[in-house]
Amino acid sequence: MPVLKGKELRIVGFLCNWCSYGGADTAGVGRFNQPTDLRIIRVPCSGRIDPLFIMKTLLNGADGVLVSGCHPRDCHYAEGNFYARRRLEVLHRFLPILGIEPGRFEYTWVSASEGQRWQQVVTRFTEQIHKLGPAPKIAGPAASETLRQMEAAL
Amino acid sequence: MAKVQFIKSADVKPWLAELAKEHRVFAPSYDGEALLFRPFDLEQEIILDRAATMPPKKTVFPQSEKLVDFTYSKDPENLSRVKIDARETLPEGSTVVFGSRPCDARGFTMFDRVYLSDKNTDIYYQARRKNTLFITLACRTIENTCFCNWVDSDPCDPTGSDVLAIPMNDGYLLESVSEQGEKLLNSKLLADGSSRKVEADKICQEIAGSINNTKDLSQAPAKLLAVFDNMQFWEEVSAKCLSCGACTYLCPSCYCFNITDETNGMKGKRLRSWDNCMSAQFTMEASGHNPRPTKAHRLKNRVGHKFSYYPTIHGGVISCCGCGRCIKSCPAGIDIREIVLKAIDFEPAAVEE
Amino acid sequence: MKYQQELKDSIRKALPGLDVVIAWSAGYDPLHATPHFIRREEDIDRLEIGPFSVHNLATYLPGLRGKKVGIVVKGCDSRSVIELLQENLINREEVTIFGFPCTGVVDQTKIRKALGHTGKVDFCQIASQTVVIGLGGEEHKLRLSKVLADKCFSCQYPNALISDHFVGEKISPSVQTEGDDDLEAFEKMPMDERFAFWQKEMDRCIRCYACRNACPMCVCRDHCLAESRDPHWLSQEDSVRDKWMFQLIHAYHLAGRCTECGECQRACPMDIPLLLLKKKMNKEIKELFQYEAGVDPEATPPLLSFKMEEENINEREW
Amino acid sequence: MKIGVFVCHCGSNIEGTVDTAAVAAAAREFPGVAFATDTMYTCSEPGQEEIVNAIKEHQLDGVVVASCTPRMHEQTFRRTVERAGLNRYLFEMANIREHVSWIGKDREANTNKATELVRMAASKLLHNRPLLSKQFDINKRVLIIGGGVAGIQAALDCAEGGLEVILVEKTTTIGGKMAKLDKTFPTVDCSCCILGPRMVDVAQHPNITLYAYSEIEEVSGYVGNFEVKVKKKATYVDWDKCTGCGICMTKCPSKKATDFFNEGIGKTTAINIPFPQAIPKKAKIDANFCMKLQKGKCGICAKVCPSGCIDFTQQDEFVTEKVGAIVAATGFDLFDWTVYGEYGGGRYPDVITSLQYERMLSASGPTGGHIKRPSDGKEPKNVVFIQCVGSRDKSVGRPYCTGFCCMYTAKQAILTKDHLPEAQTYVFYMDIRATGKNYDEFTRRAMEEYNAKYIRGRVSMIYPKGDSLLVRGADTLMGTQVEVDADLVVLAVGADSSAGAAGLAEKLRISYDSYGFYMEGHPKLKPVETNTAGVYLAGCCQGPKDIPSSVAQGSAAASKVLGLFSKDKLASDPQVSVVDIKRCIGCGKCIKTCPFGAIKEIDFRGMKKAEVIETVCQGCGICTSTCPQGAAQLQHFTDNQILSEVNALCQF
Repeated sequence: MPVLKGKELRIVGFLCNWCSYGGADTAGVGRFNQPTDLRIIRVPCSGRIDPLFIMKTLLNGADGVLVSGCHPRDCHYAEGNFYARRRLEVLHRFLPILGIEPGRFEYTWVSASEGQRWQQVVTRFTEQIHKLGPAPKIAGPAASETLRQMEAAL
Repeated sequence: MAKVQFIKSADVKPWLAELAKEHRVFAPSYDGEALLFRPFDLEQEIILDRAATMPPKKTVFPQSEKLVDFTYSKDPENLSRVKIDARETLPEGSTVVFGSRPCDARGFTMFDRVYLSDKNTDIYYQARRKNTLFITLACRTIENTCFCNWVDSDPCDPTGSDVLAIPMNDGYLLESVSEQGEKLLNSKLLADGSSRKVEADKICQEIAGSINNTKDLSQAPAKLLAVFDNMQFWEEVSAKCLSCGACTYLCPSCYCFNITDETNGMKGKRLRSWDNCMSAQFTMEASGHNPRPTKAHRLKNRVGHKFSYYPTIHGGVISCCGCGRCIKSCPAGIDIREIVLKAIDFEPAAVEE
Repeated sequence: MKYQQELKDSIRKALPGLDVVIAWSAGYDPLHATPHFIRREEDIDRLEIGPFSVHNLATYLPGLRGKKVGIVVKGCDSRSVIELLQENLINREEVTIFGFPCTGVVDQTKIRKALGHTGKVDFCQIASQTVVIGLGGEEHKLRLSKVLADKCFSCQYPNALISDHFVGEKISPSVQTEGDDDLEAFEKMPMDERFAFWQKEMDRCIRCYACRNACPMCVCRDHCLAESRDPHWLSQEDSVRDKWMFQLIHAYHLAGRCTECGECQRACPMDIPLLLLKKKMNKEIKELFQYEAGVDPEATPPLLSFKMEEENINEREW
Repeated sequence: MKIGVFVCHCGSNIEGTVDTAAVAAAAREFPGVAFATDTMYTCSEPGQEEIVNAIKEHQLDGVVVASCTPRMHEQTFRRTVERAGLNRYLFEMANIREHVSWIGKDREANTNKATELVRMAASKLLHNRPLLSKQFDINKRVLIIGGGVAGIQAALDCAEGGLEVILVEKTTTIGGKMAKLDKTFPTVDCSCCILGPRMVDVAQHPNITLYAYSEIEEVSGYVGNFEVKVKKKATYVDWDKCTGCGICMTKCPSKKATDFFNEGIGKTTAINIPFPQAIPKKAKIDANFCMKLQKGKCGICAKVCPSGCIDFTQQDEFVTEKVGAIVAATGFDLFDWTVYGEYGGGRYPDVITSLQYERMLSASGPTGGHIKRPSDGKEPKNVVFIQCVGSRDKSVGRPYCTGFCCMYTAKQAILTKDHLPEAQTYVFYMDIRATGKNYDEFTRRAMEEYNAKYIRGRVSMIYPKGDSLLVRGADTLMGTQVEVDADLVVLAVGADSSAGAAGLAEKLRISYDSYGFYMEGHPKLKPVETNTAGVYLAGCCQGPKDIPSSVAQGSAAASKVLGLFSKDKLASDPQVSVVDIKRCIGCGKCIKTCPFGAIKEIDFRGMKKAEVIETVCQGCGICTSTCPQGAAQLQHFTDNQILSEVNALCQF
């Protein structure tokens, strides 16, 4: 789907139902203004967020992916965000090998009461993505001279 | 009478550049460590002294091709009434493949019997097949995995090709095989090669003479059927098989496919993509039942199909062109020759009285 | 190989109690070995171990559950066995492990690169540090160190980490720590070039899944996400996106489980440098969790566990 | 699927910044959408009727409502579609109020965003399946963990409600912290006099089984059907025979045992009944101090016991109880104040805790109700109280306010004056928090009628000075430094989570905060529920609170249990994980990571497979993101459902 007349970038959020989705609600109730780029996918728990969803979203051309869950120890399901934390951190560190700026993916913790914090997170992340600009899209094979050199080196 | 031309080694690239003005031209060049038939590029070195990692199969039978584009549209008066508009997407334009080997070109003749039969014609295959011309290079080196001589072919076999190029010390003798091939041989870069025909024929004879390990596979169809139910035989020969698709996807004569629809929103496409009988999904039925549940069943099918079932319905033609890629690229080193010979030599244990 | 006879004797003794012993024998030409399934006494004679024993035979174990299986392992292969034990995918009592001290295996791609092509190999002799290959009537000498697999240079486990029968003298691990040079070099490339690199590499993938099927830790086998419609992660389209995504699925599913045996890359008929992805994953796993797969059968892979306080993960402050 | 889309104006809440008609018009072009409209108030009676009618008129089999957050009205609309005959899970919401109209004013961008959210919801809905819950039987017995005042209240209320109650207490007597108090604020009632009868009720109630000196070893099962293994710790006294006569205590030669009940003010005998009103009133031998158990010599208690109940060979015993609900009422412990070096870190005998002071004030305590300095037994003249020790102090990791210290300090100041009319009391405080009924009046009385000198400020140091102490602090109201000569310093030590709270939480599969206090289901609306169905909270295990609040929570938890048990069968939530047995390879990764023990290994035709116990599964989906082959799928949040949302947003 095209992003709004070049004003927005495609930013996808995965939020746990109990904390961060509620935090985003709280931000709404508080009328905390936010950039409009973000589209939120609601999941029960950050533990449900398979890092592969994030990779898939990025390969599908998203410019940024934001994940947010309950603060560690506050998980509605006791342990979900502990697993998520490990898996998301691994993903975050893995992305650069693919040539994807690690800043295109961030994960954080926002509780249901932290409306203001949610506003800050969204604003900051959206700014970060706009600074990075549109993500490179998968096109045909590009055979630049550097690549050939790289190949020779490997 | 075939047209015979000669081209100097140095003129090959300029000639291909000429051809590229009219056709899509593919020639073998390196992509990473893999030698592949890639779109001709003057900048790229063309490698002709060794067999390509992969045959030029994609040029006629793409790894995946779009058969149909479809769009849904709604009746504004009644949104539940949805119309589907489907359009075939037939390939256009012509292609020239330079540097294919006799086995590569011959592989498509195995496709032809299936996709261009009197009863059924696959229009997508047909559209590419008739517009793809092969300038095939006879082989001067017989590799360890080569066995075209076992399957009624030879290193100078022109079957399936449009032009046969015989490598000489200073260039190539180009001999037209088809009418379309003849048309390719009109460049100013080419000189009449009739005078060197004798020399070329001698080269071919020399190559043929260097081969001495030909095996007689005439018993294969019957012998493979004889071991059809001997699962112990198949379990042993397939023990090291990993069930991957390297052998089939690199095979110039494997032609199986799968069809899937991919929809996004109100648009979609129907894809035909390579499939292979080594995969458990290949025969998986919707119920969950799989008539070929193990790799033994699946390898039996691959060998049986090529050396028994296909020849049985296609006048004895073995549906293997002997290129040896399945052997060379098998991650477990399975040698199809060994299996066929083992089946031919197999003597059922004497039934104890 | 020095200990070949000893190994054969050891297998001969154990064979009566086993359904099959998996080892290696000579392959289709002097440059290749092939997995060898020993069922009968006479099969033992064809066993050969040496620098061509590249295949990680542990890949076959989950498919042979329920049978008494003997397996010959290099040090690196033994880590896959440990990992499979850890995940309860094989039963220890069903597996008899034969270990030997491994001095390294070759990388066929390196040989091919050094010689141009290796289609017609007449003979191959390996004497101490030199490989002599006869190719179309010519003799080529290569230094063994030029053609050994990268993993062998930095090998920390040349002897099987787990075995029931070990032949020969245990040897000490490599002191070299190089081997990740390619990863380091790659990580020096600018982002856009890396992105372009993978697109180009993945473009030639033919989706044969040899990488997956050769991987001893790809235990989903016939139920891989790659070919499934429910869940429908990938289409069957020949697109870089789908092919690349598959490699990410593979790499992520191996996070904390991959022993870097390199079978994925070795098996790839298109020579796509797949191991690079796994090396990166392993590097991060090691840094984050001080964890190495395939060393301890009792360990839990780090992504299947957690700590309330993670030493190396900073709480994200924004 | 035929989807109906309803885009809500929410008055002007949404319509003000979103063109809802345009969203509905765009939705008509989405796959599967057969009907789309905008409505004024979708959640209103007529709004819901409109949905019901549209379902019938257009034979819709799925509904998307674009309005407020699903956390608000998902249940409402699920019931609406159910009324129209659809399964409640064939419904999705797009949150275009909290996530769109309320957070931005750009109408064009908002409308576009709202349209995309509807598109995502509709895409997901195409993959939704009807889900049905299962009914299962419940075991109408309740386990209450902890016999303090909250646990006692919960036990009595449940028992009165006709339930069988298992009450497990880890010490030898119920009563908890309240039993140790001398008086209670603000009425200055005798604590033991008001609690005692309740304790007796527990002992005598036919519906209550009490396991004292016992702990929870293991919990399995799920709401309605828990199985709990209780460890009855060895007391070396056969409680079936012990009459609580106390003769053993009088004869026991080992008189240096730690007196836990009296907070270490004085020592007690190795065989001991903590206090006269103990329930059960049974003796226990402290093995660490018993000469017979330590050295094999003595055994005097066995000789003097008239009922012959001493058994030096006794072992821990385990009993298993099946219950349908669990109430955790495990209370609190005092913060370890010795981290405060400025208060002597425990080196000065005359710096004591508030609870030690309570025991000193109590007539049944070790001093017989006389205030004596631990160092020399003298009556103190100047008594200094320091508040907020381990409360509201980030430097010791306790930023929270314990909440009841202000009150008991005032009470102790009053009682000090009652006991020692000559004494002068000083209270160092940060703020006075006296928000209960009659509370503020009470603190004022301490100041005004009992002449307690309240000094607003913290104490910076306590020094020994001669045989007394010098307390140096700040008076922030006066802006001066003050020094007070103190004969006795009483620290108002804050409440910490109970030792072992975390371990029990893990057994109960409930979560706890960084201080170890148990997490309630919702800070406002579910104060006694936890996020594990069938497990409730009462009292200080959830956070520090005073007696009336603890009692109220005990009753609240009991009413929750009674409410739960008022049904004969429970319905399971169908948003649980399901394992596709065909895809499962039996690797057990899901079993390993499930926080609820909700997945078990089964044998299917000789193959290992995983199976979800749907009544235990809480629907977090960790298994789904763990299973590499996608065999475990959390219903309503399957891979395909989430992927369809991803693809609706980005697939070029």
